[in-house]
Amino acid sequence: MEYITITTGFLIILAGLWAIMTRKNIIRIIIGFSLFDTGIHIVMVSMAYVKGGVAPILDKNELLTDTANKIVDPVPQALVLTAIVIGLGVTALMLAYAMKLHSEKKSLDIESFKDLKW
Amino acid sequence: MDFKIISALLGIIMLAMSFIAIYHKKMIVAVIATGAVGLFASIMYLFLAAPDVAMTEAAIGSGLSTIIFFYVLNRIRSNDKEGRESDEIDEVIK
Amino acid sequence: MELLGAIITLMGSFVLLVASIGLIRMPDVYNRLQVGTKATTLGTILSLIGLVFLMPGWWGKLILLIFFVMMTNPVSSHVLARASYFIKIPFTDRTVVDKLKVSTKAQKVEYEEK
Amino acid sequence: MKNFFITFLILMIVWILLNNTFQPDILIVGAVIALFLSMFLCKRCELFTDMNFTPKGIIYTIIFLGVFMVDLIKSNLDVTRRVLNPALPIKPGIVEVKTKLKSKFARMLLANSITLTPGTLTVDVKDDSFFIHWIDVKDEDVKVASKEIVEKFEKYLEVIYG
Amino acid sequence: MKKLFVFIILIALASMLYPLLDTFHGNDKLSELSQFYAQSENVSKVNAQNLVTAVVVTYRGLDTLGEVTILFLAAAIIAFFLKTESEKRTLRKNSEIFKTAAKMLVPIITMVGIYIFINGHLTPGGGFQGGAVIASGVILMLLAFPNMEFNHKFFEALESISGVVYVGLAAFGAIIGLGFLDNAILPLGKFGELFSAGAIPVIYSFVGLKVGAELSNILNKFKSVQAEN
Amino acid sequence: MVNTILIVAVAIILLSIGLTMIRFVKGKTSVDRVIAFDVMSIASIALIGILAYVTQRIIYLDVAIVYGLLGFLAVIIIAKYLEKSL
Repeated sequence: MEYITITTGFLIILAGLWAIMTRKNIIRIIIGFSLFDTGIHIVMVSMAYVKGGVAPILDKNELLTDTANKIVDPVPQALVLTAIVIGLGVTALMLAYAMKLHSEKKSLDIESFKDLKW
Repeated sequence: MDFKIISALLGIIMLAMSFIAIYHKKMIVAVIATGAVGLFASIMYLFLAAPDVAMTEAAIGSGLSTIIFFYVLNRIRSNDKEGRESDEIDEVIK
Repeated sequence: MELLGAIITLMGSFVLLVASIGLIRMPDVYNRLQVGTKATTLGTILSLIGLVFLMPGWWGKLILLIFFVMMTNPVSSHVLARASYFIKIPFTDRTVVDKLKVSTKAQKVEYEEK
Repeated sequence: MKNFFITFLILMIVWILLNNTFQPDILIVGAVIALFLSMFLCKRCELFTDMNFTPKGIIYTIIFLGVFMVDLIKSNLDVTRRVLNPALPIKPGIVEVKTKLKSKFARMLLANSITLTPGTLTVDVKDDSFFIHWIDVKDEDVKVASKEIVEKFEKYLEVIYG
Repeated sequence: MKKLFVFIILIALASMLYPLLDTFHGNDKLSELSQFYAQSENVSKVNAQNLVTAVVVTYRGLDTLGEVTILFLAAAIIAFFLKTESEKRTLRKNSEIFKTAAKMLVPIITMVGIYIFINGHLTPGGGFQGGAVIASGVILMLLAFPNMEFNHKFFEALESISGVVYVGLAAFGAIIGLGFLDNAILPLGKFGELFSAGAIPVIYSFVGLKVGAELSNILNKFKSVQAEN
Repeated sequence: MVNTILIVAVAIILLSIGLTMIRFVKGKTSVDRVIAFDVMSIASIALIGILAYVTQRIIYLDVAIVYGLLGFLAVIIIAKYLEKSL
């Protein structure tokens, strides 16, 4: 099963990159970034999956003995947990910039912002 | 119970949703599709035995980020109102 | 007992299937909203009640979940129906009467002042 | 005071159902949080002012729930019948109905019940009239429609919420 | 032409990613680090049922501290960037049903959020999820009553106090000689009960309050810059 | 026996999510797509419940509670965006 999810994650990463590189609208680029984020999270969580493992929450007695052979890896899950929240912060920041850019030039097209282009 | 087929179907649905999110003409549909990708990603996390991550994705990926997107879209819509008041209804219905 | 719960869950999933078929077949937004709300609410409730029969120890959270679904689902569909009437989504041709259009009381749109 | 108490009670029930135990330490923590929340969020809310806490009210609440569940199942049979019929027998329209209820909470319950019962969906609410999208309009008259749609719930809600 | 170029880049990236997929054979056992965390003596040292929480709050507590800082910075930059313009707005009146439902649901949503972060060491969830749920309750209130004034002072004070208490609890462990962000500064309690795992529930509650206040601030900022429409 | 029935139930729920996707793609108006999104998110609650039974973990139900409480928030904000009163 982890192969399937990992493949899905990679394809979503590629879709997000494609959106970032070819779309012209800034909001669409941010959506692409959001998809990219989701794909990376899926890949990381699938890498943590152990065959036949259960969630690392020891609320049953039979999980307390020989824990290490029964659970999935908790460390990447913890990292993804913080990554999702940071992703929200970054998305909010980018959207605030997009709003400001639009009120400057009345346009969301990435081609119309050439001030720093060399 | 093996989750292979279910996760494959979920993956197909997610890819279709991300395709809609990238290529659909109307921005609001694209944002809804992004929210749906988060929704199904959260179910996929449950199959991968990660309930913590699933809960975070459900609350943040498909809840709060959609809300922020819509606030920004609303502000942008009210910003460039001039000259296109008449076709707004068509825009919604299309 | 367990078999009963499983069958109730199966019934719930059939109701959800009816919801999606109705979503495809119905001709306009309001009818789709009707089918969507009713069928999904009952489908989810039936599935969760079946789980109560399967796992009697979980009743607390399941009952709470049923309560939330019953509370939030009609409200969201009401808000959506009101919005789609306001932006004049067209009715299907088979509509026979529209009292909201002729009622002068409802025609006046009220605004909230800041 | 009554509002405060009922809010506290509802929050406590939610807490107990979430935790699924009756251990004293969990109950104490829940009571502290519920007290704090209901003090903070319910300073001047008037949701439950009209609620009757008499035995009659409680009995009627149970009857109301029963009637509601039966109607929910009936509505789904109705929906199934309509959806799976190849001819799609619908005759939709928006009708107006009147209600006598004054309490806001009761009106919300009434609107939710209408949304979940056979073939009806609340579209708008203005003062004492509800505008309802009916999937199979039987009569356009206000009185007949009120009798058909509203009355079966209203007579219970009227007792519970004065 | 340009799209072809992008396509070639993507093909190159995909061929770089492919070996990762190719050499991935699925895990049969945990990595060494996680095996160390899952040993029974280490589990009883932290005494938290939820191993993810144990990793987030104690073993990798510094990550969490940095993450809370990033979120704070994002909120501060957004608040600095989006100047509040107090324009007059006329909105369509909300439906009465929705207002009543919001009044009823907001306390329950807040209660669920508090449940999620207080039980972070027993059930899935914790500070971030609980904070997000509380922020959703606040945004529901703002949607239902657009004229309600959002109490900036309260949320900012809540955020600052929670942040200070969080860092203070972390430093207290270092002062009494156990280590920065050690959870043994409070009694560890019995495994699997609400009052267990030492300082983890306390720390996670403050993280939850802080995240909730910050996300509410961000959302309110986005709401308050909506111009007349 | 019970497990077989539940597998059938999961298959039917997935089928209904797939059929809802058709409405999402065909659309016609934005409101149709929002309704499809709503139906999908509520069908997922049932899916998570069955999954919690199959894996025998009560903790998964917490995720379903978060779904049930926050799923309608997205719908409401979209509705308010459409009627231009956000």
